[in-house]
Amino acid sequence: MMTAQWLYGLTGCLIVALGLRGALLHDSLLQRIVAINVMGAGVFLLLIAVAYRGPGLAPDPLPHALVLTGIVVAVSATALALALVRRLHAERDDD
Amino acid sequence: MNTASLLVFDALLMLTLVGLAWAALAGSDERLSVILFIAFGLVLAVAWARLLAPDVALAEAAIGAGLSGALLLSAVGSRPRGASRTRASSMQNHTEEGNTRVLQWTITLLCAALAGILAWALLHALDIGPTDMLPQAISANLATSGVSNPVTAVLLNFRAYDTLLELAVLLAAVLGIFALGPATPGYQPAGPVFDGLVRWLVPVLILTAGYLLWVGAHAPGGAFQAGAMLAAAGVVLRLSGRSSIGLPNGLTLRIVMAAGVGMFLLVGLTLLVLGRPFLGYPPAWAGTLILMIETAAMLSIAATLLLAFHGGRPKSHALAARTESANAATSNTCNEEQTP
Amino acid sequence: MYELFAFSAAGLMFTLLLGLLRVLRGPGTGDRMLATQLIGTAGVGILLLLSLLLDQPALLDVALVLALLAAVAAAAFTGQQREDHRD
Amino acid sequence: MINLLSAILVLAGVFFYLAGSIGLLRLPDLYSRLHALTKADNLGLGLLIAGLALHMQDVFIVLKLLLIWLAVLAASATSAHLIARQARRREAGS
Repeated sequence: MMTAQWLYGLTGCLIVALGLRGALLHDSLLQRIVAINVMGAGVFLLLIAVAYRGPGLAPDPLPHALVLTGIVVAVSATALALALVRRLHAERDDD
Repeated sequence: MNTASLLVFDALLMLTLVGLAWAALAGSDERLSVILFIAFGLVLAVAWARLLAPDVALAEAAIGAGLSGALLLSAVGSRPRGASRTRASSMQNHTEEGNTRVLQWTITLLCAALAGILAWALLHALDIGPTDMLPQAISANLATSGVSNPVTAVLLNFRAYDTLLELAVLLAAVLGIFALGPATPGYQPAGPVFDGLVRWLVPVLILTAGYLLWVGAHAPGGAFQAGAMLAAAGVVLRLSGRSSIGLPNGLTLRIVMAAGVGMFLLVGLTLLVLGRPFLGYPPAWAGTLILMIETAAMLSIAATLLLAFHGGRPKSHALAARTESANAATSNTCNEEQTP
Repeated sequence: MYELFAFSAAGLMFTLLLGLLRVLRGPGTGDRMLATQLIGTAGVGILLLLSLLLDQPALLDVALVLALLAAVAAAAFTGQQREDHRD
Repeated sequence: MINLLSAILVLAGVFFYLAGSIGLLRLPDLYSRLHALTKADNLGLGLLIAGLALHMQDVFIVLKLLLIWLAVLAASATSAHLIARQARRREAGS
């Protein structure tokens, strides 16, 4: 019943912490971007776990819609961040 | 239906997720991080499926595992090799190293504390129990929404504002990328085997996009997933070294990019003029209007994601041709000057 | 039958975990790619089993999308960016 | 009867998956891993799909299953070729 909700939610919490730690500690900008994406995935897991109502029951569609929006926004933010990193490296190479 | 027999599966899935998240961020090898992140996306799609979120699983499979991976991989590939930044930072003296270690432990502890707080909040939220007011409101009004998939109803009717703003965010991101410079160099022409892959994969991707757009009204699917599939088709074409990847040029491209936001605003403002609330569709028309908005949104999502993969402003063909001929002209004059 | 499918799904999840070990060990990009491909194929199998287990026909579409995008990822692994620099 | 057949097919599929992943871990070099894996996972998924198709009533769904299998087959054949070629090129280069 509630066990799956609980366990997946806890996994989400753990992944958020791992992602945040990586985003703060990595030297490489690219790995920081990966870390932020991992952190976002943890938040999504938390939301989807809360929406889960158990087997055979319809889950809450609202968090699903939020996460769907989140995935698309995350990919566009990632693309922008990668373009910024590329520009940054180009500027550094010029020096 | 009992879930006890799925418990082993659940445990393995969670172990894999946490292990992947940890491994993707553990080392300093960028390429390995990105590969592990792609695998993480694949496993996440399975997790969404397990938690009865097929809409999210579709988007994750297309975007999380596919497009983000291609984006990040192209960024790894274009980095100059042997960047010495990490080595320079590790060659600092001992006191700084000690400081770094203290900092690392502090951050690790703070992140662990954050996980604890989140877990406590989750426990609290689950203790209160699900307040089914919103889900009930959604299912009660589903009949008037024009679609029967509740997630699509939320995205394009009940919370259409969110989706409008999301499309605006996408547009803003791509404009930001344009502002940062021209597109990255393309790819080398692919060999015959890769070409064979392109020949069947691209049409199947486009067909699947159409299928997902159509099915989104009553089953998992919709504009985002369909747009991502279309973008994936373009990504494959670009990876195979083709110069024309189905993107239009100039004004047409701009229209396609803005189509999602534009169609949303057009529908919203027309309704406003007709005396209805902004984006408050009349139930009889809702299905048609949603399909119109979704089609436009799919096209601009595909164009936006594909342009993001370019990593910059695409050269318009006319401009590229002009620069090339100018270059040729200058090199000719140089040669002429050198020969005598 | 339900138990058997659940057991099979767990078995495929275990396969996926083994593939993950190969991704970590490498040593080359080729090995990692190969292992990622195994992870993808295992993911497709798990989705098909879950579709029956959880009575969610839509998961077949997810499996199809995953299979197609795994091909895109394979292409991204091997695509060789041109060397010519823009500036 | 159908249940038994389907159970055998599904279990055989899972067996091939496991064999493939163990081969991936234990075999000594890239080419032998490549060889073992492409056979194992394609066959594994094929048997699994055959086992599951026996439970499906709808012809459309069976066709979709077949399409999934074909997609995985084609993708894995292509990427196996690409991996081998890239590895060969690396060896030649180094």
